[in-house]
Amino acid sequence: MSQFQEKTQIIRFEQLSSDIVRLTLDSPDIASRAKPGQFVMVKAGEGRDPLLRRPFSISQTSNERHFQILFKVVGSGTSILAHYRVGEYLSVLGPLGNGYQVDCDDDNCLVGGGMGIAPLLFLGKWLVRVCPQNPPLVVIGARTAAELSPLVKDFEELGLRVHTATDDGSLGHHGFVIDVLKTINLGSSSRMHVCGPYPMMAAMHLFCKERGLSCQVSMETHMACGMGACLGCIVPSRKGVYAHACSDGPVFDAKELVWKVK
Amino acid sequence: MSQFQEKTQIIRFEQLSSDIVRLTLDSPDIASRAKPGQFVMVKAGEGRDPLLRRPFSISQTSNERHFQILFKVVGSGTSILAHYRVGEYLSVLGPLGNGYQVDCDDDNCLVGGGMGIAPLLFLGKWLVRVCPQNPPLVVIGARTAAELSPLVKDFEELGLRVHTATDDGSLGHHGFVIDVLKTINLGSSSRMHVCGPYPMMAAMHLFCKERGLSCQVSMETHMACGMGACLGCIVPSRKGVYAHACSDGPVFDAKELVWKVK
Amino acid sequence: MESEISGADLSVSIGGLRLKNPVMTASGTFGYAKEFEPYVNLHRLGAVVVKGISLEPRAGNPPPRIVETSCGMLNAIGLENVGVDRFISEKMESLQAVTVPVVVNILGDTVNEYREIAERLVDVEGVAAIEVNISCPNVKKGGVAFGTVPEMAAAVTAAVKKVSSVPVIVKLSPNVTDVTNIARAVEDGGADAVSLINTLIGMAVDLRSRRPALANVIGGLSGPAIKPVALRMVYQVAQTVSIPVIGIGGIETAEDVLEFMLAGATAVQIGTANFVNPRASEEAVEGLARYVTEQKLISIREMIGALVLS
Amino acid sequence: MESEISGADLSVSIGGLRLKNPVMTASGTFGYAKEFEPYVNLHRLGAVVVKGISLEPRAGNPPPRIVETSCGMLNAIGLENVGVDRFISEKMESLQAVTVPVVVNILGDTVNEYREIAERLVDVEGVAAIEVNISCPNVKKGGVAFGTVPEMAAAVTAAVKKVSSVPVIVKLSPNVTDVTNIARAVEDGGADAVSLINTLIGMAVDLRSRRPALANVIGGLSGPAIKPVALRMVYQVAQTVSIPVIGIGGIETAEDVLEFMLAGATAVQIGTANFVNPRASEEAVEGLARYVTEQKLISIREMIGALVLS
Ligand SMILES: Cc1cc2nc3c(=O)[nH]c(=O)nc-3n(C[C@H](O)[C@H](O)[C@H](O)COP(=O)(O)OP(=O)(O)OC[C@H]3O[C@@H](n4cnc5c(N)ncnc54)[C@H](O)[C@@H]3O)c2cc1C
Ligand SMILES: Cc1cc2nc3c(=O)[nH]c(=O)nc-3n(C[C@H](O)[C@H](O)[C@H](O)COP(=O)(O)OP(=O)(O)OC[C@H]3O[C@@H](n4cnc5c(N)ncnc54)[C@H](O)[C@@H]3O)c2cc1C
Ligand SMILES: Cc1cc2nc3c(=O)[nH]c(=O)nc-3n(C[C@H](O)[C@H](O)[C@H](O)COP(=O)(O)O)c2cc1C
Ligand SMILES: Cc1cc2nc3c(=O)[nH]c(=O)nc-3n(C[C@H](O)[C@H](O)[C@H](O)COP(=O)(O)O)c2cc1C
Ligand code: FES
Ligand code: FES
Repeated sequence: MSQFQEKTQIIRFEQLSSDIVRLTLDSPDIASRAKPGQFVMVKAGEGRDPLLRRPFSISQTSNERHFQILFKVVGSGTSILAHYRVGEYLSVLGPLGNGYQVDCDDDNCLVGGGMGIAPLLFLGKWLVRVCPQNPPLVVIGARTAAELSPLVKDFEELGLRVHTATDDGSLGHHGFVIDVLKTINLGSSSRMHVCGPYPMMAAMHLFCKERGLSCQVSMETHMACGMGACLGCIVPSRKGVYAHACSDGPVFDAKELVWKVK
Repeated sequence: MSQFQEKTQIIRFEQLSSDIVRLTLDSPDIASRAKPGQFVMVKAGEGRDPLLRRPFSISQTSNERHFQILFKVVGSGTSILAHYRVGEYLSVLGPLGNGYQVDCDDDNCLVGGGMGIAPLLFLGKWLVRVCPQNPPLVVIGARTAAELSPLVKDFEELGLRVHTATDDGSLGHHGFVIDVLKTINLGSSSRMHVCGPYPMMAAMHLFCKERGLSCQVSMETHMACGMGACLGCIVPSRKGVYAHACSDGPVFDAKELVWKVK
Repeated sequence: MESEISGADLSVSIGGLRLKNPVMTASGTFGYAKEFEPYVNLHRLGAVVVKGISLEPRAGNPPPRIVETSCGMLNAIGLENVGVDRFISEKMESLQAVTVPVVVNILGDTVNEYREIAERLVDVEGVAAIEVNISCPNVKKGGVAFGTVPEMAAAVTAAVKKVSSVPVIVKLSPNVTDVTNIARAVEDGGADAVSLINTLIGMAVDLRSRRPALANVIGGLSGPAIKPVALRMVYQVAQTVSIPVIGIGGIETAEDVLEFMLAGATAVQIGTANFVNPRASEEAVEGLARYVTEQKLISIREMIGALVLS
Repeated sequence: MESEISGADLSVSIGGLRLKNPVMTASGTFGYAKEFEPYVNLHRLGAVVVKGISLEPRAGNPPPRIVETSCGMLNAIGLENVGVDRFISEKMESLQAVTVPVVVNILGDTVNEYREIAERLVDVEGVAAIEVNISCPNVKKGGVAFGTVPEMAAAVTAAVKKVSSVPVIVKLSPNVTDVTNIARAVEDGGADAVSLINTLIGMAVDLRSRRPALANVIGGLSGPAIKPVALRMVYQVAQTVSIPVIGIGGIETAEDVLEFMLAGATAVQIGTANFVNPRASEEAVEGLARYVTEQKLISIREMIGALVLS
């Protein structure tokens, strides 16, 4: 099997906004095998507090030897990660999970919210390379322009057109990405690749169900192991009672899951 | 009372040998009140592992606002401390403990082994200032020249003559500091200020007892609080069953303690 | 800051004892309070609990007495203390000067010893409550800890309660199969409140010397490591008894205090955290005041037992 | 490295089962072993213990099932498993391919269920031993855990032992007043070995939502935080029973393994550490081999119970 536990060197550190950081890690084993939608488990710090690894989507690879993670500082683990420096080493496990299913005949559409945009960058780059005839549609949103702009730039560098939405209206549509999608004429062979907060994914599921569109979502859960051993990372599923986000996912066909609507 | 809990900035970082580090911290409150033999409790890292503060002797002060600690990397706490950088902050509690008793009429003699030399530097500087007519005798030892040389230099800069011993003979006498002392003609008003490993201090106690010399020792014990609250830091004593190294000490008259001879 | 938060109602009641806020310091971790005066404005605390007092002075265990473990520490102080008489004559004066309620933690080898200590504390000025540490071995019952057998726990409680003129808090041991059984027994025995948890029994080994890390071989585990066990037991006991519950175990911050209150604690005690951050107790009080203000609570008491179950 | 350490005698015996070294993996933390194949050379481990198996499949508890605590984690997986029949038909094949002893961990709601599972495992190729998890509630006795009452623990042990053809290890719960009582009872019930500890019962609260952090409210605490409790119980049990003791709880490294062996463990299990470092078990084996070589021991067995008391 092709998973690795490695000490990877940090070769680039980017502070994208006050609380968003991107790390570029050197790992030929992981970078050369990763698929969009897969993730890595990262150990923050050497000590036992925090104890467990933290899951992060692989948000880009390059040269078959570098890959990136993009994260927001939300707690102790991410805050420690945000204090690493270039040249230091991080223990990483990966690539893990299944990844997005891609078909060049589909009209692929990337729909991301907040840090959920991370894996979609990788997917966008992949699609541009694998399906050059049929570049994906990109619709992404975040709280403010400060969070969103650096990511828009990355998609634009791939030559993709990007639709945006922000909670405060500071960039693009003032509101939700789903509002933007509703204004776009989507073909029946559209395939949505979604990653973002739960309410957004639940809404996307309904949106796609109504229109008969294919919808893939990447689920975030609490994970201890990331490799199918702890059984901690469940999501309610229609096949069996629960699916395991780390090994059956994190990407699921939205139809297979049981959605809790608030 | 004059003890402080402070975030002190690291203003100098010196790697004295492969595993010995000296930090200079900026703290007018602590530096201006500290006496030789007192110590500080330092928190290594922000997390809960390691949990407790670590005790370190104050090994010098300067300008009434800086003080130094000198330590060897022996475990998790000291290894974290050795990774701090200039400009970062350390949480420090101090000055704690009683300190050495000094009388300019005595023939003061500083006897140190290994990291036990740390507080003696401060004491040496203090004596040079307070008792300029009667500079102390300095006898210090360590495992090798690499460990000892930087400290010898510090004493010499104070204008003091330094007798040395190393376990491997790489500097000064090949053997123990006590062997060196035996070759020196000590007056009956000599007062020994000792800090070092337990066996060395036990030997010094016997040495002084036989000769009727005054002997002060600084005791190392496991400390949780450093301020008399946890009752963890006991040493067997002749007055009462136990004395508390942090609040009754760390400096004791060797005669008051019960010594365990191996 | 002070003015911004002064309006917050943080007061709570423990068996007739009114505290201006729920933050107490735990026995054995705050000395006789004066050790913390350089760091803490003692008047701002809810109450101070002093080191366990026995009938006769005790020297305690030989060194080493403490060792650090992952996110915790083991101690085997062995209940070193000056004994109740010297406590009253030597320590009470400086404690009286502190204008917060002083809770005296007591311990004994027999039921009679507990009663005797409580008797000597009657009418001693400045003693606001007694906390009975029942984690000690009953020498008349082969060294089984009082706190592990409901009948023994009830007997100690009743004996102390009978002679005391101040509220009696019974401090429960976590080293039991069912802590609610013991809690119920001490409630029936007349306790005005329960506090929990005392330390978990643990051990550490020093591989280099191949010896136990503590001279006493076993010791009490405290600190953040035990917080999940403490929260669980507080939650279980709060659902069992109708007297107030004081939560103890791994509490460091106002957030920790609020979690224990949600689980059912009326007040809390901060222990090991005092060693790491001597200002922990005062900072917790400040944090609670901010929380009450920010969340627009009428009183911190709204948090007690307010855990939302779905 | 390999050649330098190959000479070290690391083998130990657990109730007739010979292990090439004392390092096992703990139930519920190592999947069905194949999950760890990318990281670990499974053949180098002493034994692998699989996730607890019940008579019928169980879906387990709703999410969230895990939450991190200081130096530990709480889990409320709720014993999700495929049931003994599908375990045998679907999981045993890949396990048989692993040339280390496979220990099957079993659990039930009644004594009969335990016996029934053990019966179905008789003669299943590749099952080297059975580990009986007695931390489960006995539904016939009002939900009191089997592992908390000596008679019930003995009854489960005897029932499983009666039908089993392989060694029976009984896994003790730490949530008891006196673990030695239970250990003695299961020894009398016929256990070939005991393993301990299972998780401590704990709880966490999410202040933001004011809800329990786990959907199940309470869960099992594991990881470095519990190591001192585990070491203490292993020490106490090893002095009580004459069957081998398997130490579990917060073990990460060869040093940890050696500490448990000094306290009396013949073998150990590594649990939560597998999540943090999937190679933990293999690295522990390597570390033990280095230790035996460096300390010039004839065998690792010299360490068992070799704690020096002064
Ligand atoms: C498959 C997957 C991919 C992810 N990709 C990204 C990404 O690309 N960028 C990004 O910023 N975030 C990502 N996340 C979320 C990220 O894992 C959490 O933000 C991170 O674990 C928080 O750690 P912390 O220590 O800073 O926070 P903590 O202080 O531990 O807690 C803060 C919050 O993070 C959540 N959290 C804590 N531990 C975990 C865990 N082990 N698994 C999931 N959530 C946890 C908690 O629910 C809590 O609300 C991903 C999560 C998953 C499951
Ligand atoms: C009053 C006093 C002054 C000291 N001054 C100095 C000094 O100037 N320079 C110096 O290098 N060292 C000094 N020490 C020793 C220093 O405190 C320990 O080396 C340090 O705490 C080790 O921490 P660690 O986390 O790196 O080691 P750990 O991994 O915790 O353990 C390594 C060793 O350090 C010892 N140790 C651990 N915690 C403590 C503690 N709280 N108190 C005492 N010992 C402990 C243990 O016995 C262990 O053998 C002093 C100790 C005392 C009591
Ligand atoms: C060094 C030390 C000494 C203690 N002494 C006592 C004591 O004398 N009486 C008592 O009831 N509890 C004593 N305890 C237990 C604490 O009061 C508290 O119950 C326990 O430490 C758990 O809280 P914590 O995790 O906040 O420390 C002591 C704890 C420590 C760490
Ligand atoms: C996620 C998880 C699942 C577990 N499942 C089981 C189980 O099915 N059966 C069992 O006997 N123990 C189970 N345990 C307990 C472990 O086997 C072990 O006893 C405990 O975690 C303590 O060891 P540790 O601190 O090394 O993790 C589980 C533990 C964890 C963390
Ligand atoms: S994270 Fe452990 S099984 Fe998915
Ligand atoms: S270190 Fe706590 S009393 Fe001395």
